[in-house]
Amino acid sequence: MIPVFLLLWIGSAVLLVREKRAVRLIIILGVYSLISAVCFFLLAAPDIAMAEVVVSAFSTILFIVCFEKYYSNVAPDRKPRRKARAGSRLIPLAFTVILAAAVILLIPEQAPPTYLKDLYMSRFSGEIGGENAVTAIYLGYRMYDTLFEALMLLVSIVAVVHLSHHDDEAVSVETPSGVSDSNIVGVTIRVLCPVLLLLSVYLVANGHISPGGGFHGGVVAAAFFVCRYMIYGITDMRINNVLVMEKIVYLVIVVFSVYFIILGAHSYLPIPKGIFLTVMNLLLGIKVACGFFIVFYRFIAFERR
Amino acid sequence: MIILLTGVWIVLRESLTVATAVVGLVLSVCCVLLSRRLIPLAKTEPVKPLRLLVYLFYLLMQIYIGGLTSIAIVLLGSHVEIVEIKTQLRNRLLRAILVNSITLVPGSVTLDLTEDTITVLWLTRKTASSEELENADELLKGKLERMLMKAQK
Amino acid sequence: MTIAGEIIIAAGVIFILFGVAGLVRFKNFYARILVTAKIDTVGMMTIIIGMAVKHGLSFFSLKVLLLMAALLIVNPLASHMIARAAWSSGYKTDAQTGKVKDENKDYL
Amino acid sequence: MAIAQIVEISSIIVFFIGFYGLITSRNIIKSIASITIMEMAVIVFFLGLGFLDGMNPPIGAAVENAADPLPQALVLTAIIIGVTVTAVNLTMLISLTRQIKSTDWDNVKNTSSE
Repeated sequence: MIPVFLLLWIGSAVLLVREKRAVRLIIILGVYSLISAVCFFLLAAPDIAMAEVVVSAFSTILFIVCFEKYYSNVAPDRKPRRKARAGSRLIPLAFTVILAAAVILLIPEQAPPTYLKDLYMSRFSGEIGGENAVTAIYLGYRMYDTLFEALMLLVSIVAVVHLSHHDDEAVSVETPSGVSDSNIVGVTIRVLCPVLLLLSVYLVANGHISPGGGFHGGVVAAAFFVCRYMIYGITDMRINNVLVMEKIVYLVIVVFSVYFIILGAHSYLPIPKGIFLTVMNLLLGIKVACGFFIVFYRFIAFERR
Repeated sequence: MIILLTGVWIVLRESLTVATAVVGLVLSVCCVLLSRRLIPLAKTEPVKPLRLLVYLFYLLMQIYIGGLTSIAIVLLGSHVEIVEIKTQLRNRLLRAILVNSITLVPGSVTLDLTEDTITVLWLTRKTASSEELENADELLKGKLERMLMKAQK
Repeated sequence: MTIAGEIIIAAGVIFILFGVAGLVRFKNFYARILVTAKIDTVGMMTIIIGMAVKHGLSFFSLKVLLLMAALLIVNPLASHMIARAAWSSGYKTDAQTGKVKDENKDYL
Repeated sequence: MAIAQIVEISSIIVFFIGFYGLITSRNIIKSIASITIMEMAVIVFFLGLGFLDGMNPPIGAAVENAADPLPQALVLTAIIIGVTVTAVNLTMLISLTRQIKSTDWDNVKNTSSE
């Protein structure tokens, strides 16, 4: 079963590289991420598959918005592109093939040692609690890289906010790209939104039991705001308090994790271990949700300078 | 709406204990309140839920019939028409359901819904004779709308 | 129980096969969206019902049916919006203009 | 040719397909897309290490023959960061197209040289 999807995966990658037009490129990228999510699932990693599905949906939205924004700027000059000589395709191709062959030869033949895996698998539910080993690891044993990953998220959000200029007054009333809101869409999305919220709470709440966790819940909550945008456009989105909130949540994450993990609070605090995991997941979820909402908002409200 | 959401929560948690039910109830209540606050839903007239269930099963049957017909359309070839049809439904929720079910029933995709006219993209046999256009709305949404009318309180 | 489920899933796959055939056969955008939207929904639904039947009455099949309900709500909404966007942005069908308008070619 | 080898080789192939796309892409969006391809390829490579057929996910303490949770935890953060990096790239692309009115790498070179 796995080789079939891997072939499909390679095929979609080749298709994407050969595609010339930006419109189709974005669609094929969506297909590619979907197939790679299925491959993750087949490689026994449901957590990663779910994160990949949610995230690829989001990045496809960003691509489409970017295409719409820049397409209106780009004067379709379509100046005749110089005919690429046949040779100019071969040299890079040959170069990559040689590189690929070199790397493939370097794959270690024997399987990597698994003592670390057994170590983790045996001890994780005892020490960190919860059944989901993956969450236990990235929230318990490897708390450092989660901290810095959240910091990385914060920094890239700041970068997006900095790079995309827009003046607030100009963004007063802009319904989504001219498709007037036939109330069918409005009503259906209003019916759908609570379910979306419930799903994100479910993902965050038992991230330590079933696959799921802070990240997934956060991105689904961001999808809730995307739906809201579909109905209302950008009329009344106040973004600055979301920015501030994200910073505060990050601070709380740092304090909370430091207090718990480094000071080894497990030993003398009576609260059960699961609580720590859930709270951490919740904080991460809120942070990721704010982060993606800001990115989406900046993308939509990207005004001409 | 809230009962539905608690049902969803129980199915998600895969454990039918009282605790999950209570937690589900609390969570769905605050979910609905939050989404109401963020996306205020215009007041919609009450709807008889039982009638909707019957409508749901009828819709499923209709979809399957439609699925088979559109396979025929795929094989035979088709002619695309844009048709306006009238509707008497007033309740916003029911109109949305009607429009969605028209889109679901193969052979037609709704394009627009103004006060009372629905513009529908309609796939017909090779030649769409004029009389066929007249009774288009009968064909498209006849029974569906009648059932929905009953569902209106 | 499982054999019945398998048969239903096979039927669903055949449905989707027809959908793809329809997609390939029609060049006109509107005909394509009509056919694919329908057959995909019907095909996916059959597969989901097949899976539910295969697993009998358990939380798994309940979850799968939940998925089907979501599909029933979202799929028509998506095809509706796509068709509506095309229609409102002036994409003429070949019935009206005989051939797809050239400025649309630039998009696709 | 254990299943792990197949997964690793195919992920390396896809990595270099993305690499090729990055080199030869004239359209900026295509290079951003090929970066995403390379990320996914690396992630599949990570998951492919030490993967035996019929492994089931590491959920639940007592699951036997569990897949290795360590790379999965590592990779989970990588995906989220991948998207945010793409978002930053796209923002830069939009600001770029404001100046040079085209999404072609060649035009970018001309303007900078003036």
